Amino acid sequence: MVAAPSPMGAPDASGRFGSFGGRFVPESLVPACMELETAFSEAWADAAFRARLASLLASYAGRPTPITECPRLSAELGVEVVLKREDLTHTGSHKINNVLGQALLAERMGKRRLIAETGAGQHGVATATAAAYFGMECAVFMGEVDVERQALNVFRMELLGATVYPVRSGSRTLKDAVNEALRDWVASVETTHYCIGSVMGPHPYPYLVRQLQRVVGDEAREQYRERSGGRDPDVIVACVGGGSNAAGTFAGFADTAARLVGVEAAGGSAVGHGVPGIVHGMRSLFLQDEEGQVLEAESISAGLDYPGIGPEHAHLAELGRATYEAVGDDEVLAAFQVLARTEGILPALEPAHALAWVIRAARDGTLAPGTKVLLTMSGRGDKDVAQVKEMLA
Amino acid sequence: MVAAPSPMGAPDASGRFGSFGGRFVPESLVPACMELETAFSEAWADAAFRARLASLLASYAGRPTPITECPRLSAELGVEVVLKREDLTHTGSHKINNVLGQALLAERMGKRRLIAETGAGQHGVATATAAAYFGMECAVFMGEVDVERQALNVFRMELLGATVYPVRSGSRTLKDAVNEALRDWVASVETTHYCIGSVMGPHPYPYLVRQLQRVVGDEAREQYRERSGGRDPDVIVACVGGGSNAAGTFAGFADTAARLVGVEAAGGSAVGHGVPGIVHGMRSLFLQDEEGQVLEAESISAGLDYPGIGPEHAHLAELGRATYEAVGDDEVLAAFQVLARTEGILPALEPAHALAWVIRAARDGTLAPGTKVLLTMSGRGDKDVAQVKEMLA
Amino acid sequence: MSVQAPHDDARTRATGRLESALRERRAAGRKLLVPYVTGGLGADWVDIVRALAAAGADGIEVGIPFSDPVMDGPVIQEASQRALAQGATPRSVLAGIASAEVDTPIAVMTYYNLIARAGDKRMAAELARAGVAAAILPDLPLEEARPWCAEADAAGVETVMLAAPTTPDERLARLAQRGRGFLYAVGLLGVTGERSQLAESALAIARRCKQVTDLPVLVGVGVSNASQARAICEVADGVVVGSALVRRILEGAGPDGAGEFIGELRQALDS
Amino acid sequence: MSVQAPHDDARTRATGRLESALRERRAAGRKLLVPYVTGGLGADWVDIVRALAAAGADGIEVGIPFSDPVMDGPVIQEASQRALAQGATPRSVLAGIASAEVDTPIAVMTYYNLIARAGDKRMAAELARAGVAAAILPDLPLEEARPWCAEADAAGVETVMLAAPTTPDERLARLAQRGRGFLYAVGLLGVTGERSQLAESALAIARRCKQVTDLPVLVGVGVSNASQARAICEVADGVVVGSALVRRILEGAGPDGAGEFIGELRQALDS
Ligand SMILES: Cc1ncc(COP(=O)(O)O)c(C=O)c1O
Ligand SMILES: Cc1ncc(COP(=O)(O)O)c(C=O)c1O
Repeated sequence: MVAAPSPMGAPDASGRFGSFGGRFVPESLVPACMELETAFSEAWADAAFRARLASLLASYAGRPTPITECPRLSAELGVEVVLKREDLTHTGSHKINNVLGQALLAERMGKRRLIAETGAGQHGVATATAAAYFGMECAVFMGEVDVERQALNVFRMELLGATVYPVRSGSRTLKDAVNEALRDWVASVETTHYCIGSVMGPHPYPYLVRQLQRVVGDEAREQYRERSGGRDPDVIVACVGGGSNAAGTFAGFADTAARLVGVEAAGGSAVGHGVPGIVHGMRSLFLQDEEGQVLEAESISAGLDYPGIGPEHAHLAELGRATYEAVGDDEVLAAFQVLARTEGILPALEPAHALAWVIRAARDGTLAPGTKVLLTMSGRGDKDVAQVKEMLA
Repeated sequence: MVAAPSPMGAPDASGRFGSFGGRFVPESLVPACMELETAFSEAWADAAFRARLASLLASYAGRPTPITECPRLSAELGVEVVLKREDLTHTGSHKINNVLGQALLAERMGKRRLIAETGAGQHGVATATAAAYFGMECAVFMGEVDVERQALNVFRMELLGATVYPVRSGSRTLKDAVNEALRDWVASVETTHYCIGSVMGPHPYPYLVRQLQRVVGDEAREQYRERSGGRDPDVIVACVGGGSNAAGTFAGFADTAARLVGVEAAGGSAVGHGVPGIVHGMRSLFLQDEEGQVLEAESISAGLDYPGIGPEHAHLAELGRATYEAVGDDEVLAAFQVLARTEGILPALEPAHALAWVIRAARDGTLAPGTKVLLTMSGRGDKDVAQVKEMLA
Repeated sequence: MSVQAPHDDARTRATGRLESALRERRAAGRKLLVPYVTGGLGADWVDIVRALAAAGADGIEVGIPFSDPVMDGPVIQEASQRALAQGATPRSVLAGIASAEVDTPIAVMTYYNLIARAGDKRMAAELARAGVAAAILPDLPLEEARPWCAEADAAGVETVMLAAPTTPDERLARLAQRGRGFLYAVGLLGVTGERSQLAESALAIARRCKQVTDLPVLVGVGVSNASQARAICEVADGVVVGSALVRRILEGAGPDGAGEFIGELRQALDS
Repeated sequence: MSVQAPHDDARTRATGRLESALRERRAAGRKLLVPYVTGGLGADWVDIVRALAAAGADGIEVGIPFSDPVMDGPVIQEASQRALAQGATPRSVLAGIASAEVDTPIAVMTYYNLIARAGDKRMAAELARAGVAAAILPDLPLEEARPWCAEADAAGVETVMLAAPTTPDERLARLAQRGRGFLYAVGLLGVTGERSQLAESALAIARRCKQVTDLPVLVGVGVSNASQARAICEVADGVVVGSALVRRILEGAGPDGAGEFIGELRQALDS
């Protein structure tokens, strides 16, 4: 496998990474997407914007997050694991990096209302948080099933001043929440910014969100080099729902020799079991039936419960620059417990997927002894403790 | 009020801050306390120890934590509030600063078992976390009433490998958990380090814990000066349970002109309603009856539900160098909601006490318009969301 | 910038069956009425299509239900879900259309994934084979439409383009240029569904569309009753009526009720 | 270092009532037996004190119940809680002691807060007035004891010091020097409570205490039955028996049962 030069550059003019991406949205939204594309590229080139974002990330969200060595876990596995600690950010996951950037962008575009989809509630809470900080209106769409399962996160969003709309259509989960957010946006596009939660949706979102998340990878690379006398890790591992933490992490290492591994939930493995399709504004890989009806993903981790994957990942998979693995719920539960016991860190169930793969790969020899692994700890497990308790009972 | 020179120095040889402190423990524990005193003063003077602790705090716990401006809250109150963000540390409160230091000290003393008391579970989780990280055995004592109220934190500690012992004596809450931890320690002192969770207990704990927590104040002072062209805040505010986050914060500013304000729960106001007594190894202020029987504290915030206060606070109160205020549950709930809505930050109920006082003082003119307030956000509110939801229902 | 140059021009256009029918009727001074019905919804949906034709529809829009219909409001979402639950597939809907044997030109309305999954070429051929005149694909905007349009053009399937209130003038012209059958003017910012009040934007977009094109301009989305339809037809060439009809069908109107409702609208437009 | 110089020396010592009684009996070859009972526990606790005296106790330890008894295990915790719930206060317990009118010297055992709250001087006077010979304060170690000891000495109340298995030799000597009444050798690392096995540490600490002092050395904590008491008395001058007795009282033994149990121990030690 030879890495193409700069495999994680900007998408082409049509918003495509290879054959994936694009902008498949109702005509009503096309101008807004174009406006966003322009606004983002101007803002991204504007030192003042970048400085304001950096300052917000530092003073509000708690960046830089450290990298943490895992001596006891590493000893147990025989491979050297270092974590990038997105779990230490404000609101407890990498999602905050994205929402602060998008809220700042919305402000710049004169939009004072944010909408977002959410599954378990992480991205919803993050968006509501940014909206509170900026004094913006906020509406969060959440499948009715998830509203019931995640009553506390609903309350959290309400405390933050957001209105949570239970979505009663379709499977009443994340996929339908995205649909509903798009429907709201179709109606509100003139005043509203749709704050998409991952590297998905119509162009420029997959690129925009990846750029906002690349702070994870860029920081990690610098920190890792500083710690290791200039060396890069051998393997970079991150979980993949839509793929934003993985994309942000990979972006920092795409031009190194490091192997990039995205880990999906076995029940939501868009790379493993998906086929190309056009859903939620993008051409990418989706779980779907023979006719093209989208299937529901199934995972213990609400954040990975998405039947698609960001288009850039589909592209990286096609290129072979990144590989995508799938792990099952049992392995994930075991990984969750191992990290708690050995390092005193309760991972979110999503990054516990990444760890589950590392554990499996270390045991079956896929990762040679001594391999240097950097794993993005995309969020903290506090949100999942009640669920894990029930599952282990 | 003229600040005495260095009002927050070391205690005297008997472990006293003024007339408070000391070491009132069973004879079995006296040698262990002396050993700890010596070990700590050696370790604290040892650059290698300090460096190892600093590195652990940075790479594992996420220090330095930022200070965060609160533009919308400040506009609403008319005073300028800046938060010191201990809520962004690993495990979500300042407690981690203390436990990592003590665990490192325990390791240095050759002790491979940690015990701790806990109320709601914050310190218990923090201790279990440190024990997991260091591969130590861990036992946490928790009142039976709290075990029932905080089942998720019990599970968290168990995930981290700790054994949680429900305490069935007395009021079956925090105070009794301390008793039980002391009883365990009496029996296990040769192999066990008692990791006390606040600036309380027999000498050297109040001093030791304050020194471990002063990183909060020292960082905040430097950060605040950097942000404000060398100026210090006018007022430093922190909540007070045992008083560790307040002591750590105050220590950074004791030699400035800043006014120091500790905020207690009205139902646990040891300075407001306590009298001198000797409990849990120290002479300090305690809620007690005419005979000297210790009373239970009552607060919505489990972390402030302690009938005493650290001896150094009793001393600072006596000196007048710090003042102690009390706020009621309703003000606290309101403050919790205000911060969520204006700044997108869910505070733990404990620091919501500090904020409640700031709100009251800004409204009644105790704090003049434009006063510069630094408030220690000692922990995040996620642990309290379910409780707040119930209370607001 | 991802805006592409218009990839079509008037010289290569062949006027299709739907467009011819609509132009002809418009030329005769008639206001155009295109009802929408969800394919596969109920055992009698093909009879409903026939009833709509009989009631004076100038064209019929048949939805091929999709799992994730982002341009649709609650009524059509519900209809799609029910149809899917009853086993509707693109193939079964096309078979139904073929079996309807109505003269009124039929346009399918669906989402692009159902086409992409089958393949542009194959689906274009299947549509043609089923006798479908046109396709309306609300999530396939101009910039993404080229591959599909090439196959559709080749197969003789007219691709209806949608214009929205947010579409700038310059773009409107390009949409009209690429559009076949008619220009679908989305009457408001929002998804399909009935509205008690006619949106001002409906008249505005109709006016703007009329200024840039000679194609029949039909306003859809939010056209809920006869008076709204008449008001729009002061400006536009006609209307698409979806949710108001589908709601009645969901409520059990059946072919008779559906025909009756469309008959009323027909009458209102003709009078 | 917070270790203070010993603040007392042998020259100023006045031998108190408890110490005299114990020394005298030891000199007579008798092994010393000091039972512990929680003051205020049950309506008949004063009768129990009398029964213990009658059963041959050489001294009696009466606990003044405290809300937070950190040196006590479950049995004495339970007894303290019950006594407090029944309204026991330092004053009521002292009144009970005064009313008992036993010749056997009585030592109160309590926690220092109850003394500090009243004031050292006042509480010393109250103890003396109630006829209490001595005080045992397990949370008042040598370094903190000076103010209390000064008042207690002045009031003629003997302050019993405790020695633990972890106490280093040098410190043991200072404890013994400051101790009055007897030297309380804590038999194990742990809180009060019965143990099925005699701890090795009990003999070790007894031996170490005997090496540094001429004071009567009694081992307490974990002495649960006659055979343990006898084994200890091979080395020590006597034993303090607490939880084993208090458990029986909690179980309803009453004055008779309490007296019977102590009588058995007495016999075992005397035989
Ligand atoms: C902690 C955490 N990690 C990962 C994810 C998955 O999202 P993504 O793949 O976009 O990083 C989520 C989504 O909610 C999350 O909460
Ligand atoms: C977040 C938080 N703040 C404050 C406290 C009170 O402790 P202290 O007064 O020692 O800072 C606690 C105790 O659990 C806590 O969890």
